[in-house]
Amino acid sequence: MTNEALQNLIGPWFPNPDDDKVSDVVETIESEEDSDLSSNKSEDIAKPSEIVNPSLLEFSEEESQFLNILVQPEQLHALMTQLKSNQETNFDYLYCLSGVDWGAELGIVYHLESTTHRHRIVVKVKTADRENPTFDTVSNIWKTADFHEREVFDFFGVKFNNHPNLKYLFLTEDWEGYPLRKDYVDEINMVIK
Amino acid sequence: MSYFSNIYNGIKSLLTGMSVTGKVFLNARKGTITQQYPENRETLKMFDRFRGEVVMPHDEDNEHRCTGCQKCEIACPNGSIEIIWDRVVNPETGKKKKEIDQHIYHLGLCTMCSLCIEACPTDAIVWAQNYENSVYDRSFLTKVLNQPGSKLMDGVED
Amino acid sequence: MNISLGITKTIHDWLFSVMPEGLASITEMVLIAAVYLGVFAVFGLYLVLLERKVAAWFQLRMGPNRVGFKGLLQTLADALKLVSKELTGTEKADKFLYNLAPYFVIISALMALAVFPFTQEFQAFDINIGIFFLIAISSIGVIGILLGGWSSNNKFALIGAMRSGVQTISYELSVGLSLLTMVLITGSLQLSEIVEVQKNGWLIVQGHIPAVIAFMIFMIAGTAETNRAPFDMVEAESELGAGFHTEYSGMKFAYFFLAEFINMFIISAIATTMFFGGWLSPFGITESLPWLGVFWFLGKTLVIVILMMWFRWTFPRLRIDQLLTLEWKYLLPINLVNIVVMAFIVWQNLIIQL
Amino acid sequence: MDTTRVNSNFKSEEYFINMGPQHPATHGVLRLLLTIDGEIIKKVEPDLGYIHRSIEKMCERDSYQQIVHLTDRMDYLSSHINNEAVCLTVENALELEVPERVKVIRTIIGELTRIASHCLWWGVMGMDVGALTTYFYGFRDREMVNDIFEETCGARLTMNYNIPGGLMYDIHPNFIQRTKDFVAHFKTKIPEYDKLLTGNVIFQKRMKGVGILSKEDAISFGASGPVGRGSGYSCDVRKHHPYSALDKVTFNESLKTAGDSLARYEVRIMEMWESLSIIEQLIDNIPEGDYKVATKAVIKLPKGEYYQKVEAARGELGVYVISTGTKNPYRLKFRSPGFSNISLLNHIAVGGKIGDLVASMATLDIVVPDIDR
Repeated sequence: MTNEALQNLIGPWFPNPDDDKVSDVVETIESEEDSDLSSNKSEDIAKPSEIVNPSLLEFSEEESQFLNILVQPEQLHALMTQLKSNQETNFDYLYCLSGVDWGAELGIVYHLESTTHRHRIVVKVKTADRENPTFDTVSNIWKTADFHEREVFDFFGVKFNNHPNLKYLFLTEDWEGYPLRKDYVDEINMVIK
Repeated sequence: MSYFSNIYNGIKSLLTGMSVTGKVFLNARKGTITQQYPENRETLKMFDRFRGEVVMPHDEDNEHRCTGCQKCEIACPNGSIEIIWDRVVNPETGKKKKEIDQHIYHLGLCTMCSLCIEACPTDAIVWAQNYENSVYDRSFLTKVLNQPGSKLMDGVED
Repeated sequence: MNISLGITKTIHDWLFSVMPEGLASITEMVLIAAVYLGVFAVFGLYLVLLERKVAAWFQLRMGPNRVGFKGLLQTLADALKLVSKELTGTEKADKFLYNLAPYFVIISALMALAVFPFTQEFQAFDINIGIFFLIAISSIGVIGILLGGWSSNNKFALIGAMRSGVQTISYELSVGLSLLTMVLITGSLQLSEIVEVQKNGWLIVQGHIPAVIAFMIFMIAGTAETNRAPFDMVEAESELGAGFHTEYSGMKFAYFFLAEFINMFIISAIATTMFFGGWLSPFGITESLPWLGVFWFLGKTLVIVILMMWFRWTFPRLRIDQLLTLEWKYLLPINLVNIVVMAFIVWQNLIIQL
Repeated sequence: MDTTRVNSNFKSEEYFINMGPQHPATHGVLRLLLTIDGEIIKKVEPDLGYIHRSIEKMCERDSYQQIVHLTDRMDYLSSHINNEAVCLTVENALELEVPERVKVIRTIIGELTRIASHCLWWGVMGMDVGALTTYFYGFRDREMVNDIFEETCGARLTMNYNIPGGLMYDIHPNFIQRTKDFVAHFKTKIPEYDKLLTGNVIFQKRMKGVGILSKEDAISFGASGPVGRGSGYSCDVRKHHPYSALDKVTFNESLKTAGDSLARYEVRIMEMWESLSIIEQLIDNIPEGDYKVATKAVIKLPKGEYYQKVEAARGELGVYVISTGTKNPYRLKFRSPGFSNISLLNHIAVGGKIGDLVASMATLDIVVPDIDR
């Protein structure tokens, strides 16, 4: 599936309540099952509203070879569940899960691929809360996320709700700080050129 | 019946395996791949491109080709090269010119990535095929590559 | 005592002339034991060297070749090193049992050596239940392994020891039954008599098909008895680190190690005696030189030792449940059938006699 | 495995075992916390990080040329392929077209690396199931590949031969002949491997039906490489997203559907054949040309995000670069195959014996520096 088609398909799953066309988020998610309708519907929605994003998801293809979806932390789990379970998207292979420190924000980047359709997509989620960043786990959707999320927890201090076994994987129990964050300082072990 | 065919096939596969090792056993004298180091030191020859350690070749007049441009120092990922340099006035032309005092190479930090040698514009440093790099003290691994009293070769510019 | 060498005769007479009879015979036994101990300790060390060399030849290597001529002193040097090493152990080990275990293993291994007839006249202890004695003694060793594994207070050692117990109890049956098959031909448990019987052809020839099957079963079970690969569940380097002797070091470890090799020698020696005519030369070619019997005996034994080494360096290890499957589903039923077949052969006198 | 038959008068108790960090079967410093009931594994919890060097953090301060040499130290058995991954990322970002010659050489060397890696794996695999001799036979053949590498690249393990824009040097004049010799030699050796280990009844019994991973689980766990393909999951990056000269060669993706340890083992053996065939197709057709294109001394990637995946010896290696337009990456993430593969160890080992754990772990082909980047 092309990036455009994906965008048209996924966009309407999370309609923007500010966008007056659709009001009830929950209802649309539930009524999402027949996706033939939705692709037609999304074209109608996407075109006229240039200023207000019709979807809660932000799509972009700039500076990346894949379609990027920026999702709010609240919608993350619902979106991921949909992406995996929907027959047309069927993103069943999470091949990379990276934590990123964007400076002001901490975020996670999910690289997804469908083993049946062979299309790829990138989902990003960000939070400005650097003290106690928390996202929902996706380890119940893709089992590989279990270890990858623990790795992110080690190095970025991002916590995951409902994670089955969230404890340090690489670091020792008494480690202080989050080494891969940009503001991490270790004067003894870090050689800065 | 599969009980007996299992036994038969099992024993057959075991004997096949034993024939492989048995063949090696019988050819043990000439099949050996062990290298007898250090007895074979004289005959042991490294390949030309082998990355043993970084050296700076000097010619018979004790001249090297290092202009002190520090490109190798920048290229090195581990900080294993340090160059101490100075600007010296050339008595003939009266121009100030960069000249190295010491080209320090920390073999202990080197990861043999060859980036410094690729970066060198004047081919002043090359790989030596020396493979016996172990020493009794870490400090011996810090080497000064330019020989004492050596000069820059004439006509080498970066 | 059955050693009628000139020098032993002299010592024997001299001992009985200088002290009372009881003391003299005890002194004589102690002397013989000391000689056996010394000879077989060194012999065991050379078996270790042989194993390392043979392993190397199987593996495209050269093996130890630095200490002494062609590495001949290598294992002596190793033994010296082990003697000089500190004995370490776990804090919470059961000290008494922990220290006792290696002696159990090594003593049971050395005891078994007493009954072997190296030649017609060179046998320390010609007991009339020789085979029975060997089977009995060889299973005492496992107690040492169990003690060592249990008392070291190490879980890896414990798993190893428990595996050893399971393994030895199971394979003891096959060793016994396969030897029993051969005893049907000889009609005697006495080792010297068993060899005498084979003057009409080695038992593996006399008993033909059932004897070959018995020999194969004996080799498999015997390898398992000595805890050698492919049955080295007890040590299982890639699974348990070092198994039951994880916590042993220095000389105590050396006892375990030496015992393993002496056990291997014993299994090979039993096979030689029971199947390949012991000290008898093939076709009686050196019958006029009885002392060459030692050469034949050791030669045949070493061939079987090398066969066991060949097994070890070729096969992967079995899993513990497969080990038991092999014994109870394959070896034991075959063995029982084999005994019946052998009994039938002996009854109908179908034995091949040269 | 059936615990219900245990007499209720005896209580069985689960206990913990620390397998590693120093253990012969963990191939380095991997610690497994096992919960065991007798011999039966109840739970495996890997404890990682004993040799974590934070390569991703180091990459944030290094230039792109320097990053390449750090990847040698991740999965050191497929260092060429790791190098290639970073180089391809940089070249794609710069939209740099490398000469055909470079592509072909990279592919040949990548496949040689894969063979060398599988040789070592085969040796260690045998050792893990108790056949110690395989180790030396595997190494004998791997040494030949290492000699080829040493002659051309100057190093045997951490080669750093690929650089952004091409190769560090041209191939050595002997390279082609030596590679042909090796291919001829190795073709006689794989049947020997099969005779010694694959066909062996003990080995078959140890591997068959052990450590079963279904296709769905393989995808869900992000299994890649031979681990995924052993479960019938077609995940060969070389097929689905061909890079370098891999679109010019024909080869079969090695697939097995059983999903047990034996399938993973057989996939690797099949892969060695396929790699040989790829090398044979390319070795006579190395086009003439430059061995590199000139790049700037300071490479600056345009602002953006780049992802490149390659098929390393252990599976899919991904390089995810976020660049802000400076000479260093803002964030660089390596998606290493070993990390995903180790996460499924618990899944495939539970219910088996200790011996099964070791055997199935060997078929995952774990390289600890790959997991602890």
